[in-house]
Amino acid sequence: MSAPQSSKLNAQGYRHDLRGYLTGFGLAVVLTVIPFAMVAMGDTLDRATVIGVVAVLGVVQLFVHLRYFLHVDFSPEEREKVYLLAFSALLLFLMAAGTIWVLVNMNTRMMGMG
Amino acid sequence: MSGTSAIHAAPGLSYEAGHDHDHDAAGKALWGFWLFMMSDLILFGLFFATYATMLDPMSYAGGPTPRDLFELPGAAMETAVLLTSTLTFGLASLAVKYEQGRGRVLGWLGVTLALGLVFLGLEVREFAHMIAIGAVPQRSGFLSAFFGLVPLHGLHVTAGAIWLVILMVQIVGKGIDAGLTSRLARLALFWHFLDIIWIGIFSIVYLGGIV
Amino acid sequence: MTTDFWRIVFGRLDLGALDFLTAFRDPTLNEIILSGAAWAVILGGLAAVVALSRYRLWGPLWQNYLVSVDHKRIGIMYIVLAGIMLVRGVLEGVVMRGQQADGLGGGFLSANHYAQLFSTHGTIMIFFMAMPFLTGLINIVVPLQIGARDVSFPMLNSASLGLTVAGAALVMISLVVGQFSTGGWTAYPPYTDSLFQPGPGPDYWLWSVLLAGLGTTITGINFVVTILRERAPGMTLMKMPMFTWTALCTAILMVFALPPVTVSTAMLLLDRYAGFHFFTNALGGNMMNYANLFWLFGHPEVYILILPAFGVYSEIVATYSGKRLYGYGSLVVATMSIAVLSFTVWLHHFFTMGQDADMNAAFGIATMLIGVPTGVKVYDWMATMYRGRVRMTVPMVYLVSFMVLFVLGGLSGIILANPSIDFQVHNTLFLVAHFHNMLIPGLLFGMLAGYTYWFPKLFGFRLNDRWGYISAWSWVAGFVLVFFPMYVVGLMGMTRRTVAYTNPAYQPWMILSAVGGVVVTVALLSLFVQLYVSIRDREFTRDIGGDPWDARTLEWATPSPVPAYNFAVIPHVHAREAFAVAKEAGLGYQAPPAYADIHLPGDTWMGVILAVFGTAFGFGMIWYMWWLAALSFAVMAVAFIGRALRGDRAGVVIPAAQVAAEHRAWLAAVGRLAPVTREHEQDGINHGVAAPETREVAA
Amino acid sequence: MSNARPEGSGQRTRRGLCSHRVGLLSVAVAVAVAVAGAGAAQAAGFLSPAGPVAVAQSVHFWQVTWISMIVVLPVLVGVPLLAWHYRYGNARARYAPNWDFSHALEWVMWLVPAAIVAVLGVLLWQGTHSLDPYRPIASDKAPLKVQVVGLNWKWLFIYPDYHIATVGEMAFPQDRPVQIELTTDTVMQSFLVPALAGQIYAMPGMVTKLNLAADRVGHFDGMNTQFSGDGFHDQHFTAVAMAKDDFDAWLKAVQAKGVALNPMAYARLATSSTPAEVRATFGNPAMPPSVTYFTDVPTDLFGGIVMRYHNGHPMTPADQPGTAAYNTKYSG
Repeated sequence: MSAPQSSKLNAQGYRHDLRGYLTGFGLAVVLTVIPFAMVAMGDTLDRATVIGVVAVLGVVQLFVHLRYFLHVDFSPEEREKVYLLAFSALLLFLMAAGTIWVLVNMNTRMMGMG
Repeated sequence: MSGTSAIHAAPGLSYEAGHDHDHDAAGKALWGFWLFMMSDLILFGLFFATYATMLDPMSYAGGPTPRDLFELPGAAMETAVLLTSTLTFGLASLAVKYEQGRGRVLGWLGVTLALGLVFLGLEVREFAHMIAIGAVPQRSGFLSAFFGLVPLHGLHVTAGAIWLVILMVQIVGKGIDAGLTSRLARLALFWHFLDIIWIGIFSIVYLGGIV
Repeated sequence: MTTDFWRIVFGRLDLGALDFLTAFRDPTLNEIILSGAAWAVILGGLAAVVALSRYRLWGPLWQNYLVSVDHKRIGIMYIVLAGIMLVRGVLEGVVMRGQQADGLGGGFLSANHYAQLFSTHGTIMIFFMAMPFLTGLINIVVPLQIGARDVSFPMLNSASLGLTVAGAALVMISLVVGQFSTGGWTAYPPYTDSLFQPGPGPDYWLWSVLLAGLGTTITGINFVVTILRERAPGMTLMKMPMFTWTALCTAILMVFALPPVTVSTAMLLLDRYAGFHFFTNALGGNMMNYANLFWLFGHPEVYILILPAFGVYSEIVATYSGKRLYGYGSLVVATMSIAVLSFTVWLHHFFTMGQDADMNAAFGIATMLIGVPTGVKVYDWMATMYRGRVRMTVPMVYLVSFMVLFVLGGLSGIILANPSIDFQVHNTLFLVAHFHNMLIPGLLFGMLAGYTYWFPKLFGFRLNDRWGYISAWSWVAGFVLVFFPMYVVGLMGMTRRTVAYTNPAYQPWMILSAVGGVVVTVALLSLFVQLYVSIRDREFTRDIGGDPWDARTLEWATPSPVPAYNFAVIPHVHAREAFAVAKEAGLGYQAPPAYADIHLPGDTWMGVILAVFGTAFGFGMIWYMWWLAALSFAVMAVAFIGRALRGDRAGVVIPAAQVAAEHRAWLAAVGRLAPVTREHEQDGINHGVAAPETREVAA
Repeated sequence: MSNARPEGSGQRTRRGLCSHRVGLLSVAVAVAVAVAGAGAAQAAGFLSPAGPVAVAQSVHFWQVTWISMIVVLPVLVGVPLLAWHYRYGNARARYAPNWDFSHALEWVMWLVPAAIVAVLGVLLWQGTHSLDPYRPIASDKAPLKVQVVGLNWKWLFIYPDYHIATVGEMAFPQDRPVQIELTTDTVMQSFLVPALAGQIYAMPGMVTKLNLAADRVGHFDGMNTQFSGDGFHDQHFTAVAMAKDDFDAWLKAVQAKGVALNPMAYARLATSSTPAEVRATFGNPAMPPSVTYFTDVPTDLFGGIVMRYHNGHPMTPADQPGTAAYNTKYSG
């Protein structure tokens, strides 16, 4: 976070950073509007397709936020953070997907009567 | 760590002159905050997973289903407000980074705070409506899971808003020093993180519930 | 009108909750034990207050400990807490052994009292004995091992301790006011739902665990950052001592494994306080999710507990074998794999819930996989002893017993990992024997070994060996006597948590087990005798040089007791086991070229505030004294916001001249002392300077 | 206390030997307990099995134990040997202070346990599938259906094909599979008859399944293993495997001696009580001690108990068996 060298560089840096935020925002808007619009169209679209698109775009938007707002990238300084995020994602997957897997399995096996 | 070959020649350990190296306090705090957020992420993840397992007729318990409760315009409005607030916080961060003056920083933070409060207002209105039509958390497992997950995000936003107020008071009082820059960086992280959680909420709870 | 007023003030608390008075009305043995425990808490607390006042120790206690952010002081407070809770936990265990020895068709305890005992015993031993003990040890050792002045967030360190103390305080208060949960340390609903348990018992459990869990999460964050950011120059990750590695993995587990229990307790609280339906019987609640969430925490928790002990064992096996740690890389990989695998096996705690065979088999195999890196660790320690010069000191007694007993526990673990066998022994005393077999040798022995090993570093004198041996062997013998019979009756089909039984075949084994309980009591008492004798004889075992064991890692390159600033000058590290390498080259005690001013963080009241008002908050919530809960919460919030507004407190600066004087005086003292060979390690002439003895010798 | 304390060389060995004797003693005790214990455990529980499931479980138990010995024994033997041979001061032991790695040893340390786990994993996979409690037991005879309801603090056994029910005793013919469905009408419980098969949880509003059979006639202890409150330790019953003719006679006896299990009687039965107390309330002298027989059991009793938790209405304490309010309301 060293102070910018000159006002010219400063202005350049500012424009560059601003563009980053605006790009992120623009992408986020697009990635939000598409799923909302698809759901709004109601029964005209196949339900499974819509769910798939919502899920995929949600994940894409997650990466957009990480990249443009949280400034996570693959530069050496950020490597530790990437490891942390990857590890957290792994554990999140194990726990959340595991919970759903276990409970759906058990729920179905607790229903059977007769 | 700038190790020279001369140092490496020493066996075990050695002492250098006048080198009580100063660690980067802001960097450490930011790292700690990242860890806290990841811990929080797991917390949310398990509320999400619980919510997902409650999306079945057994957990609706004869009460309202997501289709009965959720509507697109409300969710879209909340999403729009929160997403915009994440941009305005970004602009505040830029104003700090490029030293554009206290007024501009306060301005963008003020807009962010206002948007955060609007978001909370919309959410409270939604909950009030649900409660009014009998969709209370005591009605079913599914509604418990909803009222465990979405207001938890709301509580985080509330905490973020209070933190925002504290930092704005400090900016007014003391100006923007290194400590404040560091704290603002952490709050920015928190605010953007809440937006990511919201992506999960609108995708899974609202869009997933309506489709 | 007045009744309403008192109801607001005292919530649901009334005189009937003070059951330490019942023994006067109903003097059965059951009531006498129940009330006696409550009186012990009351009188013990009073005695402490009187003693502190009498010897005018409030000031020093406040200044040097309660508001201190020194990681060593915080660590000592954690271990004192662990010691107090260990006493309670062991005594509860002994009473339970006594009950079951007499439990053929009856016994002397009521069913409800017995249920409270096993619930508090488990809760205390896991959350308020084991966790504080290992957190304390990590606090004390890690900054020293990595060459740091303190942890990254000293104030938060104090806050963590405060939250842990608040949780422990609630468990202690439950002895005096009201009753604790009878739902075991896992508190499975629906048994713990408000429908079945409307009283305060489960609330005591929930708030204790929630508060302590928050403290642990913060500790985890603190130590991950400390280990990743505060290491001395030159100490790369692969040069870190093994204890620091295990501390890092434990800290990571704390960050990621505590959220599930925070979620499960929060949900159960919402069920109980607000009528939610996460786990209820009716209206779509799903109790199976509680088991799922609890064990998502519970299994990694086992490794949170056990990894630091593995770290201790890795340190002492190298030191007392006079040899480099064998297979460092292997041990690091094993530790990390255990940490990750620990998140993939939680379902084995409820194989019997009715899920399908594919799922059970998958989790069973994942469970057995953990046995591989764990086995590798044991072999690595054996290989460290191989071609070493092993001194059977007290920590080594713990280590050797641990290795033998732990593989037997591992064997029963492999057996339990098979779902088809687990169906038979789940919920029986076989299971109880198994996890005690993992946790007593695997955690308690490790912590006691660490306590013996690092004690001189903190206090400047060694612990008495004779009483150390008595205690260590009593723990071992007592453990074997208590828990091996449980394997037997477990295989015979005796369930856990049963206050009485009708099968006479169980009784001889339960009597044997109770005899073991007596031996364990001797072990516990010996620890306190050892402490007393050691303090009394401290002049004979004075550790001046700071290296009484000819040890290998950085913390032993400091004076004993360690000064507040740890290192006069932060060393540059060029090797694993850096101090051993330096000593071998004759460079163990170098004078640095120059000294600099040292900045230390300032005191904080945060720990005290959280301990006091966290307890008050929990108490208010448990007894529905909403005003007390709200007020306490407000105080804690104001403390945090106030600190945020005011910024960090000014720290302390220790001038370079003072540091130089202290360090030079110590170097001079080291130069005057006669180096001691390991032959005389336990004798009065060992004052902490080791003679070099590490030349290769052929047989 | 005198200042002249015994110091000097030789201390270590004396002190060490004296207290290490305790260690040897505890090893001796451990071995004795293990040997005696193995004998005792063989005489009861699932290690003296009486049905095909428990037989397979006990075989599996010993297989796993013996195979694991390959990795366990080296430690049990090696640790004391290493500690003794490489003791400080043993001139005959080699000392290599800087030796800290061996590729060959590394391969052994990782691969041997991994291979054992692979073998055990195969056994585990097969055992888990063949002994899945939901899996019916292969037989040429039609299975006997039993529905089990966990109550505070007894199991209710419903024989839906015969409209009878029992508390304290579960009878069935030998060599005929028993197909059990379980639920509870209170907190979570766990159903276990060690000599016949493993346990399975029983939970309110849910149905789990268990299959078992007996190879021989006999009386076997059955229980709840999941703590459920003050009377938990009394929640035992006898599983009685009978010859076919005896079972037919038993069915007739229950029909003849039992009391009707109408909704009122069930409500009272569901209050917190032990099998002996149930017998005292409902039983008559014709029934065995601590055993109660019921007749006229409604066809939908079991299903009704399960569905009560899915009717969309909140469960008040007075309606929920196992609570204090319910006991007060129905035990009068």
